[in-house]
Amino acid sequence: MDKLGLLLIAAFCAIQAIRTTNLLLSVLWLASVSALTSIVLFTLDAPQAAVIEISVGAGLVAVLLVFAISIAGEETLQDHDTLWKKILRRFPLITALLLLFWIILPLPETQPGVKDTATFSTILWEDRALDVLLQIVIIFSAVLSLLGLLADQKLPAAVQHHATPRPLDEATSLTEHVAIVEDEEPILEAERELV
Amino acid sequence: MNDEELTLLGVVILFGVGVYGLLLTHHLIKIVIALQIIGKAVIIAFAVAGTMSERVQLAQSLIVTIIVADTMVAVISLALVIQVKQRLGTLDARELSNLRR
Amino acid sequence: METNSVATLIALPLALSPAAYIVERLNRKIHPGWLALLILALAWGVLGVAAYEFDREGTLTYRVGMMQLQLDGLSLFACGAILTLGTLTVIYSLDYMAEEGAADKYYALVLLLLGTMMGLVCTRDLFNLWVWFEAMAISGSFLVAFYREQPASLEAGVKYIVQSALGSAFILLGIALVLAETGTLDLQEIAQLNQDSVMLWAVGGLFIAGFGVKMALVPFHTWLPDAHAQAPSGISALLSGLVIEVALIALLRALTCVAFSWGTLLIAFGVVNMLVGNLLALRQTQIKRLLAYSSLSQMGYMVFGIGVGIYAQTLDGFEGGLFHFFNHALMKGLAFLAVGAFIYSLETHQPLQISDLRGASRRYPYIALALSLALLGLGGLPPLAGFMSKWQIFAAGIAVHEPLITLLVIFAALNSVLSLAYYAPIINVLYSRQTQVEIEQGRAVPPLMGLSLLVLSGAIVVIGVYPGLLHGALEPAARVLLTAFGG
Amino acid sequence: MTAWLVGLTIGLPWLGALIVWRVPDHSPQRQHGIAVIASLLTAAVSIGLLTTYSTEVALRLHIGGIFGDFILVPDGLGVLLAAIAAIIGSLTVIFSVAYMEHEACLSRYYALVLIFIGTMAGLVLAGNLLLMFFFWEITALCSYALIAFDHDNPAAVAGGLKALVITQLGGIGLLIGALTAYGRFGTDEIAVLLARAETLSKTELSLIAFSFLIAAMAKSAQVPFHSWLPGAMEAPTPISALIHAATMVNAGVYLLARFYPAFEDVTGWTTAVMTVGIVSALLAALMALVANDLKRVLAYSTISQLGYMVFAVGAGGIFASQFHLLSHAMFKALLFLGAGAVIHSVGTRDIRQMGGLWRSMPQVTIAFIIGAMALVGIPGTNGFWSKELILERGVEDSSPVFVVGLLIGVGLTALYTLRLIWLVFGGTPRFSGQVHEAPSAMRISLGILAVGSLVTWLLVSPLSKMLAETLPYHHLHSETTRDVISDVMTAPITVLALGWVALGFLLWGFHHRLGWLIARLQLLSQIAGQDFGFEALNRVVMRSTSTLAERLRSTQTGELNWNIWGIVAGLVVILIYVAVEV
Repeated sequence: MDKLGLLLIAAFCAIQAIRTTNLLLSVLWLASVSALTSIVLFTLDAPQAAVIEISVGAGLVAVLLVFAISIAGEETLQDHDTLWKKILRRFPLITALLLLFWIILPLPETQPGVKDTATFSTILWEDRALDVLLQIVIIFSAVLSLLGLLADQKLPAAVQHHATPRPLDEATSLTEHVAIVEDEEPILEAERELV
Repeated sequence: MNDEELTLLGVVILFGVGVYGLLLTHHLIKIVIALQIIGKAVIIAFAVAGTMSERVQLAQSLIVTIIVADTMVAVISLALVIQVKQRLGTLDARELSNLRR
Repeated sequence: METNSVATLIALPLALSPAAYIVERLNRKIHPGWLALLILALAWGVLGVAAYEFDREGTLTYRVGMMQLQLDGLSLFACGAILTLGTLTVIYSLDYMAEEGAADKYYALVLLLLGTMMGLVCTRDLFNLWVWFEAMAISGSFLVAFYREQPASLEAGVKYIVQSALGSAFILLGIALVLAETGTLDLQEIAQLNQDSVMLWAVGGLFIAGFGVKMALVPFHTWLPDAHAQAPSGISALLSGLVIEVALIALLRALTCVAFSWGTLLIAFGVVNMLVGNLLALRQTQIKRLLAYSSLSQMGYMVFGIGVGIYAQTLDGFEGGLFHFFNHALMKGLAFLAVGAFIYSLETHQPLQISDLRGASRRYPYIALALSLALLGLGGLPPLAGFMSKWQIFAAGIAVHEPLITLLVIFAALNSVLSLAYYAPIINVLYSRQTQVEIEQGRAVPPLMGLSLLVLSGAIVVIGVYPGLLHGALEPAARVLLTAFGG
Repeated sequence: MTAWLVGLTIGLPWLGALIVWRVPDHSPQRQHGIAVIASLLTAAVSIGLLTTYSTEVALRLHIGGIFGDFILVPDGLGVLLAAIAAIIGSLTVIFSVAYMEHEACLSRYYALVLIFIGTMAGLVLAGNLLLMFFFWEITALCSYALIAFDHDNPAAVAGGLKALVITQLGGIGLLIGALTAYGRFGTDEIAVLLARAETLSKTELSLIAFSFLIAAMAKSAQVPFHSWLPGAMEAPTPISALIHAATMVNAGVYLLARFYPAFEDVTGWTTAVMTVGIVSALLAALMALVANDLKRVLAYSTISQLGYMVFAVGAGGIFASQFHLLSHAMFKALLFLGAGAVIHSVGTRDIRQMGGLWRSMPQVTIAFIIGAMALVGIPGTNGFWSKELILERGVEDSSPVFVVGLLIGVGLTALYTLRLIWLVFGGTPRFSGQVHEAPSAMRISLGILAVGSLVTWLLVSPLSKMLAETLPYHHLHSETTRDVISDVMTAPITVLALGWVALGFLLWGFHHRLGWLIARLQLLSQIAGQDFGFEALNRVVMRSTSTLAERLRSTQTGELNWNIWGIVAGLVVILIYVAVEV
């Protein structure tokens, strides 16, 4: 029952994350969803998963989102009218803090599953080694895609056609090209930590 | 309804909220956020499945994989979103509807 | 039999893809494309060994922890198809992508895409199936949005990744329910439990919707024309020729864990896909988009064949569906590669209109012929491969001896005729005597691109004239599905 | 030996096609030469094949799986039609040397013609339904490619597409029939279907029978599937002669004749076949009467004559139908090639702009008139004998309504043929410019065909012996030429028919004084001129399909949210289905 309650709160936060026009607030609401998720995971006897969820889901993804917002600029779109906006403006921060507090609180001992004789790490690293290996594949392809997507526009075509003026907002030199690629490094580091 | 089924109900609600977000929002970053919400719902579904079948540890290891994959999807979509912003100057998904018919 | 060859086959492209990524940095003289080709050649060797072992010992397995990779008839067949079109695409890309830059990422991701597809068809674990599936989707995402300086490509990329993600969430929800219900993820164990609960039926629905997004079943198809038309032609060939079909195999594997007859539903989807795909393509003027829509209708034939197989427990239905899978890989691959050759020769990144190809046969007789063969094959005209597989699908349908199915077969045949109404005009344009100026001044197409086209055209004709050639590979593959669906 | 002959009849032209396709456009002499040599060799081989007919399987290619074996059987029916295709094919190619002299893309033209000749031979020699369907579709493809040969002429492209789509629609009939037979017997061999037709259930046998009838109707341009044939007249004239008069359109008649023994007991089938034949014969004859395009008149007359053949099959006159097929192949090829020679020199196809041509091209005129006589059925020509056989059959085996229909058709034929000859060759010239006699390559072909139109009826006894010996299920008895002569000469219907022909001639002779009658017929002629509304029907189908397509396209809005709606809706539908099924 309590889990349903938590999930309903999470659903509420999720609605807020979608409805609010302020992107950063939206990210905070998402972080609270993540925090609630991780609490539910705790109550479902999945502490390790909960920890990873709170660190990756609430932490890394939020960072990524904020990072993206800072690059892309905070463009607000009037999606649909926000009736609750004023009341709820101040809520997310408080909620997030409360939730964090709850996480830090000592939680009841988790009871390991009956059928699973092996521990979490055995299962993860040995039984399901293939999944882990595949995670590496996924991360590698994601990194490649990221580099590909965010790298400077391909040069040869641009170099060959001197006649066509290039838009100003595109990087114009090789050095900048390198600089942008290097900018991605922090993200990569963060992802490597994951593995 | 027992506890697990109620939790699954919650999962479905959360999932529904995520889908609702995908259906209604035009903001690209919010679309990514909606995908994340759906991801959370799925994660809890797995945890519930773990308790129901008494294979919590297995479920946990699956959840880790899901989180990693979801994050990678978020990373790539955000990279795309940034590109969209830089090339088109907007984050409105409605502007991205030139490929039609 | 326990063997390493399965694991080697899959691991080879995956493990060596970083090499393709960095090789250019180590030594400027080595082109990543050639390295990728070398890796695929090695994979062919391993596939040969695996096929030999399979022939002698039957199904091959490889154990990683508690999970198993398994090379049965179906995966062997699918791996063969994947490597065939994959290799030809890489050969083709050597010249096609030469001026596009980002070769390192391109080839590394193509290798990853091929590797994950092979893993996808080999896995025996339900959750692992999803992980492969997700890996496949992620490695495809950059390839779809490859021309990232074009807004259209970014649009296609966004749609691709968002819709795939939603689909894969459906799949995951389904898998969670399976786990909750059965407590195991091994497909064969689940199938043996033969669970018969309402929850699992809903799971089947989730699977069809989730995999349906990638397979482009009709209400889920909306991303496909954008992605397939915007990607570089080689990738379009892989996406249309392999990815959607591999998703079909994944769906079938996943559906085996639900004891419910999915035949009717699949037949319905097949019929709708045929009709909608054809109608959407009918008035299309962009040639790559037209081909993408035609993939919908071709997918319809495959799903129809397999649906009949499940519905009536006939081997021919499965075999026909899989045969069409292979033929479609060749034909759609050829069509996209040939169109790509025109794009290459015109040096354009604008969407190629059908009218841009006016009189192309004068300047490029062989490419025009290759494209015509591909289109006629897709239209189901003999003596080309597409006809033979459609024949087999229809034969399976008629052999059910049910009036409704017979009617649907007639309907499918009518759709074949309808499809000619958009394939044939393209051929007319190709063989026009007036020539578009741009195409007259187009540059020559390099021999390696021609080689891929030649091999594919040859294969289409040879299979069309002698369809028995593939029977040896198709029969065990179809038998796997027949057994899995309770025949 | 037979295996070699069969293989060569199909393979030689294909090989020739492959070679000629690679000859560059700047050496047209080599293109002509290769095509002529390949087609002549094929004709020679096919004549050799005529002497070695048998019911044995000559070639068997094991394919395996569901596809079984591909087999080729050189039985009487097969070798006859193969020989017709090869011989008329070679004459057409010779004619083309002059007719296509300065055309572009000759290598493609000849390659397609040669492929067609080989394929047609394959179609009639095929011993199983899959292989037959295989060739069936390739002939349609060749026909399409040759109609649309001038890809810059929108009428040609449209005509080609129409022919392709309509014959493909009919092809579905053959497909379904073949698959039904396969579904029951586990093999698609023609001999098995013929031998074991009774073991099929009534529904299945009717399904096969009527499917095949639809296939035959589409291929042989019978009403209501006929409208592609007039459109096909955009093809170069030699193609019209070869594909759209002498060979491919016969495939439908061939199909019906081939399977007649299996279907004759199906309720309503023979009546349906006879009705289709008669209706086509009459309607097409009326349309021929009002058409003004020389080739279209001939096309309608082809539909009409094919109607006779279809009728003959329905009435059980297998031999009569095949005999008329042979005659028709000869005289219609002659007429088309003659028309080609006329068009080549006058430069138009409109008969209202011709006239008086007999002065400038007497040899062509003579050849054309011989062909026309055969078409009308003047005694002494092959058309006379074969048509009388069909009439006789009609009197014996069908109701009086059909006989009356046949006779009216005979009269109409005489009428439109006379009109055609008068407008083209008679009277005074209605065009400007010089007209010359046809070049020698054309005259060679015309001469051979003219002689053929006069003498092929002498082949009755070997032909009938051949068919009787190799078609075990058709229960034919061989007839000698003398039998046929005495039969025809003593039959009252012959006199009646000749009377009708004379009446037709008379009507034309007085057509200036028959203004009142023509005025009465104005309405009919208007309807006939508009193809009895079938053309409009085609257009409606086409337009509604394309409207539907356009409507459906607007569902692809390109908006992400909309796409997601689609996905969610799809899931809901599936879940509802599953819930209902549970």
